[in-house]
Amino acid sequence: TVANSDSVTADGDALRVVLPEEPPTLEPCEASLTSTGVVVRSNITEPLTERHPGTGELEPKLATSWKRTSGTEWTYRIRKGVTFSDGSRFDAEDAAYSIDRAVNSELGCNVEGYVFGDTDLKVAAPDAHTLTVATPKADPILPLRLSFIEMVPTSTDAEKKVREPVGTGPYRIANWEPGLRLTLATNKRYWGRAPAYGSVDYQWRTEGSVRAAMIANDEVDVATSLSPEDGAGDAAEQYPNNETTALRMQVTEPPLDDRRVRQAINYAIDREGIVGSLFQGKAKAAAQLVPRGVVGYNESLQPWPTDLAKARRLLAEAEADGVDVDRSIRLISRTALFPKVDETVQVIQNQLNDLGLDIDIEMKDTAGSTEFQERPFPEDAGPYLMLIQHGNQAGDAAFSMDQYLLSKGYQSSGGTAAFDRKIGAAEAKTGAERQDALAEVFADEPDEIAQYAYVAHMYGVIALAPDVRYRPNSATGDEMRLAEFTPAD
Amino acid sequence: MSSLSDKAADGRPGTGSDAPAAGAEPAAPARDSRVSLWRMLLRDRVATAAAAVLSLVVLTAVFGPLLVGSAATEQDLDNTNQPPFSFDDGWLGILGTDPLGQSVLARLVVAARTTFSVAVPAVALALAVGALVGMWAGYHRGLRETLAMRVADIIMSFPSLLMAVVVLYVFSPSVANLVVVLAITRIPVYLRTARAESTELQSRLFVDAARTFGTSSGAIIRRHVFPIVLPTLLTLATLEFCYVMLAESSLSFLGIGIQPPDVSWGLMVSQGRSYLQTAWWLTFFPGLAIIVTTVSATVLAAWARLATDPAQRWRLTLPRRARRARNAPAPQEAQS
Amino acid sequence: MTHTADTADTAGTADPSGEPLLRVRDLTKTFPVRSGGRTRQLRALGGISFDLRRGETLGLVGESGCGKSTLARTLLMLERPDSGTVRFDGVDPFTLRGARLLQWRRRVQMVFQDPFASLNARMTAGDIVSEPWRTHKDLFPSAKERGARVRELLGLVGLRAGDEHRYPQEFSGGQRQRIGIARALALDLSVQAQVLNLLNDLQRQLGVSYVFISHDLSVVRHVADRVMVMYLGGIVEQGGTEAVFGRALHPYSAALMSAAPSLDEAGRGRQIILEGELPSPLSPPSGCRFRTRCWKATDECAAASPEPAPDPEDGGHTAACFHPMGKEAEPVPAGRGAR
Amino acid sequence: MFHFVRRRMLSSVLPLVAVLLGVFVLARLTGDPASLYLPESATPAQRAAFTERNGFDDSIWQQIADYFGGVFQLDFGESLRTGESAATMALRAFPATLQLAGATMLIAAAGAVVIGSWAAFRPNSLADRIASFLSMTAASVPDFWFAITGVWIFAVGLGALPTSGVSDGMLSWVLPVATLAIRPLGVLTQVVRGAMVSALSAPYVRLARSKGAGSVRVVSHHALRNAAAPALTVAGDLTVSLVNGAVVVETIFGWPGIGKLMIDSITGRDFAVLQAAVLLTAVTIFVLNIVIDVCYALLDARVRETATV
Amino acid sequence: MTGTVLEVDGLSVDIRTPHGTVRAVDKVSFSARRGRTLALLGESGCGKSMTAQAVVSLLDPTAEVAGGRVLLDGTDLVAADEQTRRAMAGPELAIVFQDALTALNPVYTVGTQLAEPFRIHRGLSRKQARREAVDLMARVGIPEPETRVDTYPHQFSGGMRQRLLIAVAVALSPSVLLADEPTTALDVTVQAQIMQLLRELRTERDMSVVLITHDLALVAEQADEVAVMYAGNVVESGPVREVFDRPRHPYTRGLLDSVPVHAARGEHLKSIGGAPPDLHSIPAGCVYQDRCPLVRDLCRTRRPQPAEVAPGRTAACHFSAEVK
Ligand SMILES: Nc1ncnc2c1ncn2[C@@H]1O[C@H](COP(=O)(O)OP(=O)(O)OP(=O)(O)O)[C@@H](O)[C@H]1O
Ligand SMILES: Nc1ncnc2c1ncn2[C@@H]1O[C@H](COP(=O)(O)OP(=O)(O)OP(=O)(O)O)[C@@H](O)[C@H]1O
Ligand SMILES: [Mg+2]
Ligand SMILES: [Mg+2]
Repeated sequence: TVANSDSVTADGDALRVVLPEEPPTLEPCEASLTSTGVVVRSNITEPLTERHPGTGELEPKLATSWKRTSGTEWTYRIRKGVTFSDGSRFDAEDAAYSIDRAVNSELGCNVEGYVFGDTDLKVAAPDAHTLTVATPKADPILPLRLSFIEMVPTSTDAEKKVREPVGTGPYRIANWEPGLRLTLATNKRYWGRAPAYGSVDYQWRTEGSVRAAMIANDEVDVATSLSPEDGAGDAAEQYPNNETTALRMQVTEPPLDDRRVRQAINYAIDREGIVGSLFQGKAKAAAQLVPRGVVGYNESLQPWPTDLAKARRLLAEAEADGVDVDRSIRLISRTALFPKVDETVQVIQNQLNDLGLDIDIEMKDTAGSTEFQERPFPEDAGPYLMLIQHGNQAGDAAFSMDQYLLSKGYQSSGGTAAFDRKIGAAEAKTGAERQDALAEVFADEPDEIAQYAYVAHMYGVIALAPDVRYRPNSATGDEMRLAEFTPAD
Repeated sequence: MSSLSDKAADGRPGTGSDAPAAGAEPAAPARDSRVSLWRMLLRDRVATAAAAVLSLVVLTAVFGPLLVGSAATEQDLDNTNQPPFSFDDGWLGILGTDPLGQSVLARLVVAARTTFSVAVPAVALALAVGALVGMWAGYHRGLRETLAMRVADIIMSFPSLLMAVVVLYVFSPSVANLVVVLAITRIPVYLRTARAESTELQSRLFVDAARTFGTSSGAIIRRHVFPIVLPTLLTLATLEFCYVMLAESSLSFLGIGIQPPDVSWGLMVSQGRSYLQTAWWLTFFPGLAIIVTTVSATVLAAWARLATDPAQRWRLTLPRRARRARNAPAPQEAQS
Repeated sequence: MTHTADTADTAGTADPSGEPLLRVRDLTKTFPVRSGGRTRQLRALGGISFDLRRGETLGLVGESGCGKSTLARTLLMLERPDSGTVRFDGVDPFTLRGARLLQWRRRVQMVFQDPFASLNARMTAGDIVSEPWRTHKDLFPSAKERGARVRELLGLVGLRAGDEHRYPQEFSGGQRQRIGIARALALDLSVQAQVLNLLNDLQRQLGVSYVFISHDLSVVRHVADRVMVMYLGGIVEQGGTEAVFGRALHPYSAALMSAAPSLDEAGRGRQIILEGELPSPLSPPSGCRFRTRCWKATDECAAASPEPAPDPEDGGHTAACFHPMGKEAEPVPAGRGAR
Repeated sequence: MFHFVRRRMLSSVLPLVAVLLGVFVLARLTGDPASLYLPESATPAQRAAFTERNGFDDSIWQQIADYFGGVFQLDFGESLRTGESAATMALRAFPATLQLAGATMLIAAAGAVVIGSWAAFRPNSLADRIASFLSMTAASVPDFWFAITGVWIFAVGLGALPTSGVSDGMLSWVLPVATLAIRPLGVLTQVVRGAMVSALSAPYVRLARSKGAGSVRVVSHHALRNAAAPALTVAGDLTVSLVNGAVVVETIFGWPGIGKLMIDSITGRDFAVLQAAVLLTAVTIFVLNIVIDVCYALLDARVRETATV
Repeated sequence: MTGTVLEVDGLSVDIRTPHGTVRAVDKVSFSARRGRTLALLGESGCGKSMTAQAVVSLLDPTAEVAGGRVLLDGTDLVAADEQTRRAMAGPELAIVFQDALTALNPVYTVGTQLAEPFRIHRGLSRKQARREAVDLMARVGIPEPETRVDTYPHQFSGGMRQRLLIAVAVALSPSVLLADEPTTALDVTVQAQIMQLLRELRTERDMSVVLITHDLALVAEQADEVAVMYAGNVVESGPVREVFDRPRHPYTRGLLDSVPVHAARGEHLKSIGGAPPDLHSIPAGCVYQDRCPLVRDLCRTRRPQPAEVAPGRTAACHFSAEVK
């Protein structure tokens, strides 16, 4: 094997990672973009609190404690003795600035839309170690939302997004050769325990099989976002990854505006077949939008059974009532949305064609599919089914419901006022009540709305070199904490 | 002086008034130099094989889909990625199955039609436009030539992928749009070649000769320029045929190519790419189909180029035959 | 060595006295030649004037590169002259358009100098000969007729049946030349079988006029009624064939005539071998064009260019020279390559 | 020659403008980048701000004027995706592509000349047939298939080469260049062979033989230069497509070139970067075409005198 | 024969055509002597060029030598290996091709092409070879050779190009020079110049010149001996004067009669009726039988072989004595 001549790896103290794509930017307020977040979050910058991917509990990070101080206000105690990698001190001022910058500014940060919608926050730092955040309306999961905001120093540009941020994380950006590689070095001033690897070297390759080959050829230690076919062999590790695929139906357009048609579609899809053959069991047939581990996941829901006869009956009934079921329906998805998306789309098309619908596949690039995925939807698009993949990174179903189930949700094709109210009520609850209420929403959705045909809860594949220890978790795809990697002994 | 001057005098003294006119002379045995192309083809084993393969592929593209019926899109999720060369699933499984349990053979057959219905019109369209404009520009030269060449420059320096994305974005992917995109981006190749040859040809004396009978420039291009440029263009077209198939597969990769359940060879290669490690047959067979088809087409084009050029035709005689002829008794000795 | 026979057919009978079929006055043609970023003018024709009478054969001789082919090409409208007039039956062919142009094209044909290049190698002899009819579609509407006619034409020029299927490169140079002649005749409706022993046979019957360009002086002498001698883009001498061949007035003509090889020793006079090449048409000499190679040249020749002057004994025989050749054979200075 | 180059360059100005204009218009036909870059929640005000910040709200004429004004100062604006200067990004990516294209064409041309000439020397011989067959196959191999198979065989299987990347010096070049070169090599070999076959039967070759020239001399001194023109045309076309982006190879091997940049900027509706990249490649292609025309003229003195621009 | 440098003996050439192999040159024999000119005379298509190309082993790929010997100073070129042939091409044996005007390589300066024989055979440096090239150009009468040596073929007129080719051929003072219609495309003044040049070179270097032509007058003027070819056969050979004064083959007679020089303008020329036989159907017996005024039954069955009809003269005719 060719020795990798990279100087950083020479001391054996470096972790080499290959990603599917280069982060376009490392701007922390864009960290909800997968390719940015996977590098930035909790590595370069850190949030106030962090959700544990296993338990779902919030854990202290740059805040040591937090509590609800009024109906709409939360107060944080800010950790002492934290410095940014540039040497400046971190205090409540910085925290307030970071939140302001990400949520209340005109920067158009991704995290803003992803987590906060059009809500603006009132942020204040009464003293160096106290931070208060207030919402216009009561928000029981505000701390969860705030855990998406990465802390940056006040010296960070307020008008412009930055490419190379300064943070408090265990690593800092050492060298970024755009297009080639990104090297992180340890942040010597890090407040916590020093990570095991002295530096981290990121590269990126689009082809999964090349990433797998790099592991096989000992050119990297970690390869992410693989598919089982890529050939990583024993190095590959599968893990449930938080993502759920589903077919969203455009409930406003005939014939999809007829619930029986939507139910027929649900009955026609052979989820077990898809999961078993296509994903070789490395996925789970889905009955709801979020996987186990997310607050609001309903343990008792069963996926729709595959029942073609029933599906056809429903369709026939609809047709008898004058629904134009012969109208051709577009099946839209995005290329490379997840491994085997092409195959999945074909299987679905095939099964729906069997049902008697007329389905045309359209695979689009990101920009093209976004247009159909998010409001405002294009006019005159006709009826279409959108194969989406949703990953709830927050661990609370409210995030999913706001976007996907509310009748005016950004990614929802419609709903009812009654159902909206049900969601609203559930989201206002806390604790065990909250879990039950959200689970109830998922249980009712198929009967009341049936906007979605859920397909599967997905698995990710990561490959690790033999001398690297790491246990992937559901958040690995979005937030790969480098501090959790250790050399094998 | 010069009496049997072939140049001048032959027209004269060689045929006295006593020289019988054509009709009077006993009709010579047919020495038609246009030997039947068919016979010439059969004489060349490699070309014959290429023609046979190509006809087979074309027949497959035309009638194959009828034979395999809907097998190409019959999914069988219990039977995915079966390796080839097993008869467990009947003859359709001979080339294995894909990740959806569809017969690779059946898909190859159906894909042949799609592939041809994209590649053939795309190549033909680019060829037609490029050749016409190129010959026209080269024949007339001057401003028209400069204009055509600069337009070609423009198309060439345009990233063809951008063009593809735009057209397919604005008009949505369909075979027709695909054809248009692929055709436009490949026009300059033909245009430049046609122009170069036509520039040279327009100064030839036989073109002047045609002008003296008042032949219009269009007719001259058709009659004198086109037949000479055509073989070169056809050779180019076979190479381009392959290029177009591959380009179509990269469009598929971007999601703007052929849309399933339609399938083309390029799409098959592109889709099978992620299974190279686990199911090599998914890319191998369509790749092989592309290679075999283009190689056959190229061989045939190379052959046709020689066969249709009276000055080059002799090359089709194998060297071995020539050597034998050397040792054979001379014809006259045999007679006398 | 012959090359061009511009056969201008008048479809009438020979009429040596009347209005000339073709009247050419002061024809000039220059070619732009680009060299080293500079464009220079190459004067291929420098003021050519002559008449071609109906039924006449005009021989055109001269050194290689003197402009013979250019003159022919200009008459055929393959080149556009810079100045000067061409009148064919009183009409300027360059003004013709459409059907009238096509009609004119039918009447003037050219046999090309280069039998290798003037035939399209991808067409059979039959295709080549019948090509004109593809433009003039009215002539032979039926394919059968055309086939018969092609064989007839090829027979006329001495090729055999079956030859119409052969390609040019399978013919010898002389045979190719004949294919070219057959093609030139293809548009001539009235050519009948068994006529083409000599071009003047045709002429006698049909009143075809020829401009006959050749390096083969014996052939020119044999077929031409009148002869023009060209040198460096200009006509230096013209007159009746016998007059010019019998007693060349211009020193160049004299050199030309003497240089021709002859079969019988008796007919072989002193050969005047000219020294040097034709001067570059890009920078022709001042005054008389020939003076740089002329053994009779004087200062006068450099100062002014001589106008065509008639021979005192023969008005139709003119030469452009200040020092025309005398009646008796003149001694040629040694060192001029005489043998 | 100088004259010729100058006139040729002048005549390329207008087409270049046309290319720039075409990219501008075409890019905008692919839709509004706002939805891609703004969060789903973006208010109409935010959308307006985005549009204004990027100048998408000006009249189209104003936009075009600004665009061309910027082009003259090599200012294409900033990337929507990365926030960097578009010109910087394009200029950074371009050398990698040029190096790759250069190495590829060098190898393809050298290989094609050697193999093509050798095959042409004995047309129809067994060697010729094998060479022809291989070159035809090479011309039709899907490149990504070749690339990925190459990675697994040579990098993983034999361990002789790095899988990808640029960090292993010359070794890093082997697979990308091989992948890129295979089609040009196949195509060029066929062209060279064809041209050599005709050149070798030309009268001047017979003249050379009559002087006692041996086979090597006949091929290298006499036929090759005459056969160069058609090969040059095809090589030019092939180089153009390489300069225009070896997308597949750059993608697979992580080669940070302009092809990858272009495709990313197309899919990312990153107009500024796209425009900068296209201008850069277009200028290169125009220069390349001029160089090719100059090569024709250098190869053949006759062209110098008759070339029209 | 004394001074014989080139002896062609029973040389035959076959051509492959789409309709089978034809014999273009049939057992041709002739010999050329030092310091003398032999003319190969014959109608177009009779096989003159084929013969010449066979002698220098540079036939087209469609043609090949089917038998016979070409002895150059005792070496049989037909049997010799490539190495030997190449070594002789230039210093021993040189040829001026018929398609001379296109034979110069358009992409090289004439200087380069003229220098090539010196580079190949004498191993001269580029500079020295160029020197020689300039001298050669001067020798064949090209004005300003110093400047013109760096120009390209298309910048020369036809006559000059022809001279350049002769210069290439005589560069290494070969013992034998084959000149295949060297003046076909040229006017008589240039032809005269070139013929004079050839004569001078012949004397100067004691060459043997084989002049291929269809021009009787040129033969009469330039050659010492003549071999008349018809349909691939040598039908008559001997000293020019004798052959032309008293031909012993009816074909030679016919040729001489068809020269227009004595005919008055407009009068019909005598001509040989008919045309040469098609190579695909050469008759058994005499090749000239179809056009021969003396033809008898014997001629249709037996082919006459060249036989000595006088000292130094041969004719291939059964009835050569009857030729008037
Ligand atoms: N297209 C052209 N461009 C530039 N110069 C030309 C062109 N055509 C002819 N000439 C030049 O014009 C002059 C006359 O040429 P032309 O062909 O008429 O000669 P010619 O008398 O027919 O000669 P030949 O007897 O060799 O056929 C020559 O100097 C030639 O180089
Ligand atoms: N490729 C070919 N195919 C068929 N016949 C050919 C071919 N090449 C030459 N010939 C024939 O071979 C015979 C001899 O040709 P060759 O060139 O030796 O004639 P030549 O005596 O030199 O005539 P010319 O005076 O026209 O040059 C001719 O009849 C010709 O038609
Ligand atoms: Mg001429
Ligand atoms: Mg010959």
